[in-house]
Amino acid sequence: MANLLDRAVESFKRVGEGLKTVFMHSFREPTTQEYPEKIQDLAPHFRGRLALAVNPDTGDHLCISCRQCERVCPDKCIEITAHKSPETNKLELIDFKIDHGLCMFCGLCTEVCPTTCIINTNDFEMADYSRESLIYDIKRLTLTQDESTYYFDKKELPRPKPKAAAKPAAAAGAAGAAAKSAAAGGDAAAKAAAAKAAAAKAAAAKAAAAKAAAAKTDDGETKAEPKAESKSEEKAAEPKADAEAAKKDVVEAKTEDITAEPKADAEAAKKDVVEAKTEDKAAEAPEKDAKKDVKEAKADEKDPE
Amino acid sequence: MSTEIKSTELKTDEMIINMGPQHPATHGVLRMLLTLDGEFVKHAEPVIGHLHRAQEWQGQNRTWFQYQALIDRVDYLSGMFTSWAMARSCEVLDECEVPERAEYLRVMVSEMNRISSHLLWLGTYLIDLGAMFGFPFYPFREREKLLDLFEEIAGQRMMFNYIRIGGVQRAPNDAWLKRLKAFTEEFEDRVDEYEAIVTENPIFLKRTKEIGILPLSLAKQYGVTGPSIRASGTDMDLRKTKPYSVYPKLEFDVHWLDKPEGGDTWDRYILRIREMRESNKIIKQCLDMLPTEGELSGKKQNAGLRVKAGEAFSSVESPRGILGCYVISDGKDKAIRFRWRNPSFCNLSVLSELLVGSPIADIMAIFGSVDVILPDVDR
Amino acid sequence: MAEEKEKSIEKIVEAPPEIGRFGQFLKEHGIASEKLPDAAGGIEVISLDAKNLQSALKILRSSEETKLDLLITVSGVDSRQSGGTFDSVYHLWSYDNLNELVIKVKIKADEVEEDSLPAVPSITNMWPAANWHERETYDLVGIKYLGHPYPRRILNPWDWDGHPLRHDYVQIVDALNDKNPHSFR
Amino acid sequence: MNAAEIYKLSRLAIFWLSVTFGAVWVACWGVGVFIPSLITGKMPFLLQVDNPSTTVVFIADLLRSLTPILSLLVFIPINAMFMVLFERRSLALFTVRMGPNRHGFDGLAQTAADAVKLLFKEDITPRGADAFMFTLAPIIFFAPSIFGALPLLAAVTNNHDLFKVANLPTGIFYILAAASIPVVALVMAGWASNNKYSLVGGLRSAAQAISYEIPLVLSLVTMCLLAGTLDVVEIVEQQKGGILNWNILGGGALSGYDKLAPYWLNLVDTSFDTSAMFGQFYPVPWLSSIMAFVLVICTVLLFGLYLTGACAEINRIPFDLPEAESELVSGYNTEYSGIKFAIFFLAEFTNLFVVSSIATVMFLGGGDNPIPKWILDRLPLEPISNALGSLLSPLIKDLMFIDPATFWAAFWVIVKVYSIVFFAILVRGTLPRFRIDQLMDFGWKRLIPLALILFVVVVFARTWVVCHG
Repeated sequence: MANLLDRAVESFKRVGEGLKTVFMHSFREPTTQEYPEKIQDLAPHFRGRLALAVNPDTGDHLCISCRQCERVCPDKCIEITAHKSPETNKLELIDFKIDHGLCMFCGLCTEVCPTTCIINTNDFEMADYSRESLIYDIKRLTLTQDESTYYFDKKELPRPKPKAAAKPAAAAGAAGAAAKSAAAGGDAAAKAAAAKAAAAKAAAAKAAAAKAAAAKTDDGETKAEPKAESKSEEKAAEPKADAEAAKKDVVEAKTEDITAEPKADAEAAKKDVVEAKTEDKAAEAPEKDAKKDVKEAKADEKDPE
Repeated sequence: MSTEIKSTELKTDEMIINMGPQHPATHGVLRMLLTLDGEFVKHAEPVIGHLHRAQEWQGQNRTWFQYQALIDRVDYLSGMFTSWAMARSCEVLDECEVPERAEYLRVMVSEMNRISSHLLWLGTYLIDLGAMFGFPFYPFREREKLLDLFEEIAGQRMMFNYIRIGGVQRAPNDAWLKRLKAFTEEFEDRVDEYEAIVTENPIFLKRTKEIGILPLSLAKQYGVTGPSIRASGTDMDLRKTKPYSVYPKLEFDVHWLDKPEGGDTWDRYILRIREMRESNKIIKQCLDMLPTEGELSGKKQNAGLRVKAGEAFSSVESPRGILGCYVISDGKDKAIRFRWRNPSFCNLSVLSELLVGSPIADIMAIFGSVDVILPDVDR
Repeated sequence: MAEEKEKSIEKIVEAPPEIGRFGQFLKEHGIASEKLPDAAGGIEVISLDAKNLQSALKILRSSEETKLDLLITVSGVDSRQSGGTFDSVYHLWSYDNLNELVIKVKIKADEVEEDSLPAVPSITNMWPAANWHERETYDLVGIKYLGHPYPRRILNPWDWDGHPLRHDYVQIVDALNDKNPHSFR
Repeated sequence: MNAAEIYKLSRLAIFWLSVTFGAVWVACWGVGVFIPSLITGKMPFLLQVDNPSTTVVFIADLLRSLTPILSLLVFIPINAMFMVLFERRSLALFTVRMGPNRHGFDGLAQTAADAVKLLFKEDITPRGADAFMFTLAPIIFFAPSIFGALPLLAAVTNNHDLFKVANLPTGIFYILAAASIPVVALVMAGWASNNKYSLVGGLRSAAQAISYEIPLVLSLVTMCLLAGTLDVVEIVEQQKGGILNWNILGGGALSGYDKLAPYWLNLVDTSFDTSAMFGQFYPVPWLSSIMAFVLVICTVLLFGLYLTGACAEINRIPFDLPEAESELVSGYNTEYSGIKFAIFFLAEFTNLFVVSSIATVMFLGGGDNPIPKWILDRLPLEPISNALGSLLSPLIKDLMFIDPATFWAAFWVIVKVYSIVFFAILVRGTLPRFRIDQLMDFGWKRLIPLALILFVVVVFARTWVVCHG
């Protein structure tokens, strides 16, 4: 009986202690934040929406169409369209598509990018009404000069050297950057970019490829458009155009023959990477290592010395 | 205390009931096929696979560099440990030296991850027991702080991709270390608070004492590891028994209970609480001992990353037990075989034995105490 | 680098792996085993005949000397490309001491008949832990475990075709390719 | 310090309760006073009829008699809506969150929005369910909480004329009888849903309600014994005069002691005959004093017993087994959606309010002011109320409806009821759930014996103390 009483008293004490602890919590400040009003200042390395940066100093588009990101992406959500300029013999970026519906925000593409062009922004508000609208094209991906400056500073990235000659590939980026954003930076800048990108979506979807290929300057755009179109028509008319042709000429956004493409891309990319003087040896590595025997490698492991 | 009511005289029909996959307390998509005699379980069969994402298949079809980014998803509550297990296997294969600074950082973030995983377990376990609204928020509050820290150092809150083959991805800055230090200092008090509410609460004791008893021999047969078996009478903790990384340099205790006849759910609960305190101590030491300068990775992180041919099995002590990674490589850009030894998978299989004879209401108390994460089971 | 490799090959030719500690132990109990090149990290790896598996594991588990009572995993490996075999790999640890052992049961792919699976005796009667591991190996790699109490698929749906972790497995629906009209997207 | 959130919650409570009472007052005044006066021609400033016809008088009487039920019909949904919000906001306080604060002023319209959403949701009847029973169950669950609360109305409004609908001499039993009907509805809902989880939930609720009704009733019976009556209005009447007269403190067993304080503190100038005063309450001096304290302990325990039983009766944590979410998904209301679920939801909160009101009436002195009467007498309240009265009297002249007595009674009842509700929320925020067999164990092996022991002790102790003197 006494035992029972003791236990009852003990139980009451414990329950009382719990109730007290919970009650005293009501005098503490709430730890939650009211989200849309207060947006947390996210860490610089937060892996949010992917974007393409331009050179913060000159406004040149940083992408050199090396396709490193396209190859490293585990989800295959990046699709780059580029062609080799017949005059300069260099790759020119036509379109850059990222399917954010597929993207898992692992950030590998930003790690392999030799020119720190593709970066993770701090924007995480990407809700949209359809899957198609999650596929961002170059217009929506490219940041303005202000935003690029903001992210380069925030992430403490080394400023890229301005290119010796303004490449045509940069034009698309420049076009994006030309529309000045009034926002000073921070999330406001990121948001403004998103809004602007949405506005430009229709136009961009229609003409991005043609525009990028042709427009050396902004005013050359209209003039060059029909030319580019005819070019792509030509391309489509040649069913034979596969890996070999692609290596030399325009790499179109193909709807078929995907298997042949990567090889060509790899070749093209290799050259360009070397050109860009990066240390990444990913492209040549597979062929080299493939030759080695498994057994050899194992024996190598076993070597006691 | 527990009442062993067994209806033997009155024969009634058995009822077959499907608990899950859409059940609020199965922590995801576990389906349990229960045969009930009244309120008592006669036969229980966990049916898994609803969340199968072919993680091992992906290991064979992704390059090493790509797969590193994927494996946090194997066990999303302790992503650091899955990364670490893979990194260790590959480092063994590659005979790659990991810099000391990276090792300290690995231990630090992993212990943080252990705390955050246990905190989530604590919250959800109390929800399983019916404390739906008040208490579960407190562990989540602390976990949120840890996730903020993860977000800063790794880039994301759960899918870290931080521990890499050969080292770690990024060094923390001073502000981050300061925040972590502040966290470790207040964390002890917070755990005291949890204990004041829960540990000796009479209802909690009634719900958890003397149910779900897991005898040591049974646990060994089923390959149970982690806090679940330490509650049943072994001191098997890889951090002590097969020390790896810089654990030998750190001072900490492995808590276990000498109960060969079997630990109950309350024992498993208290062990996790103690483990959180120990992890907190480890983090404190790491903060003091962390070299300020030095390499972060012994291996270059780029898309051409590959490991030498051979095979290796390495394991780490994850919050749920031994998390192992068996890798077979032929030296090419992709692995021949990735095989995960997931603690949840092994711990879950013992459930069909633990549940037999217990009433419906105890199913969740027992299942929760084993601490199973379904993505870890189904991969 | 290349020279070193060649050197090590010579070494393998010169000195076939000696019998290891556990190999010796098994030999004393009349069970033949073959030591394989070490799994990295210096763990002993032995190869056993399928018929010897049960008896060897029984001894290794119960003997005071070895006490390998923790079955870490049972994994299946499709190593037809490198060795022409299907391997069933057993990682054994001990709860009480630091013993570690890897046992491989190799089934030659040539000897497996068309339309049937390589077969290995099940060890579920010794370790209930092996139950799910063996089911998973059957499901993903396609190794049949003779004497398993419930030989069904575990992770994939019951009506799944093929065994995904085999290297010749072709996924019927390309889930990732959104140009495929049958994709999951 | 979390002053902002606490302030917001109290602001919300005051605002919403004023709205609730405003609505109830308008409805009651309109139907019970204004329209009858208008049609019978007793309206001041308006047309005066000398002899209204019998039909008109009959209609006026009918309207008046409908007032109590109307007041409940208006009060219960609005109040339940607030209770949901109150619960959510309080839980948010305990869990260091903010709670719903998006909708309207501080989240005021949150539950209204939720209710509207529920009304527009599809009303699903599962295949194989007994459609008739399935529909009937929520109605049967909800109805008793309305008619069961009727006798309480008079008790909480200081026996106002309009609310004297059924001053049963056995009021408390009527309430208990009404309160035990919902169990039938739960079993019905569980069975009719054609769902195993629901069935288990329904059966659990039946077992639980039967077990916990006994300590609940025993504790109330003991209180009736202490009061010497079953009439709730009379029980409230007896407890008037400050906190020491309340049943929770032995029903006036300590009522002499409060007068000692001013005596010792020299607040009272006149000489004070202690022995005479104590003789009035404690016929046998020492034994009586001891018994008074025994009585106080017993009644406090009985209050706890009542709260426990009531918690189990209305399925609140830690006794919410019939709808244990982690075990039975949602128990008996798993299959319910739309308006039927809304009714279940409404009824649960109404039940909480009703049992808290019963506790207030039986233990906490109903609408009584907790401040002892002798202190109130010394405060200069008279001039204030007189001034207010003279200010308002032209308005209410013949339509006396808000007299201070009714208003303050209702005010204190609300304060007390919401304190109990707040405590229930605190418990909900802290405790885990019992297991069903432990629950039975606790009910039959602990609570019922305790209730019986307390019953006997109270019977014994009461003879030595003059309660409610």
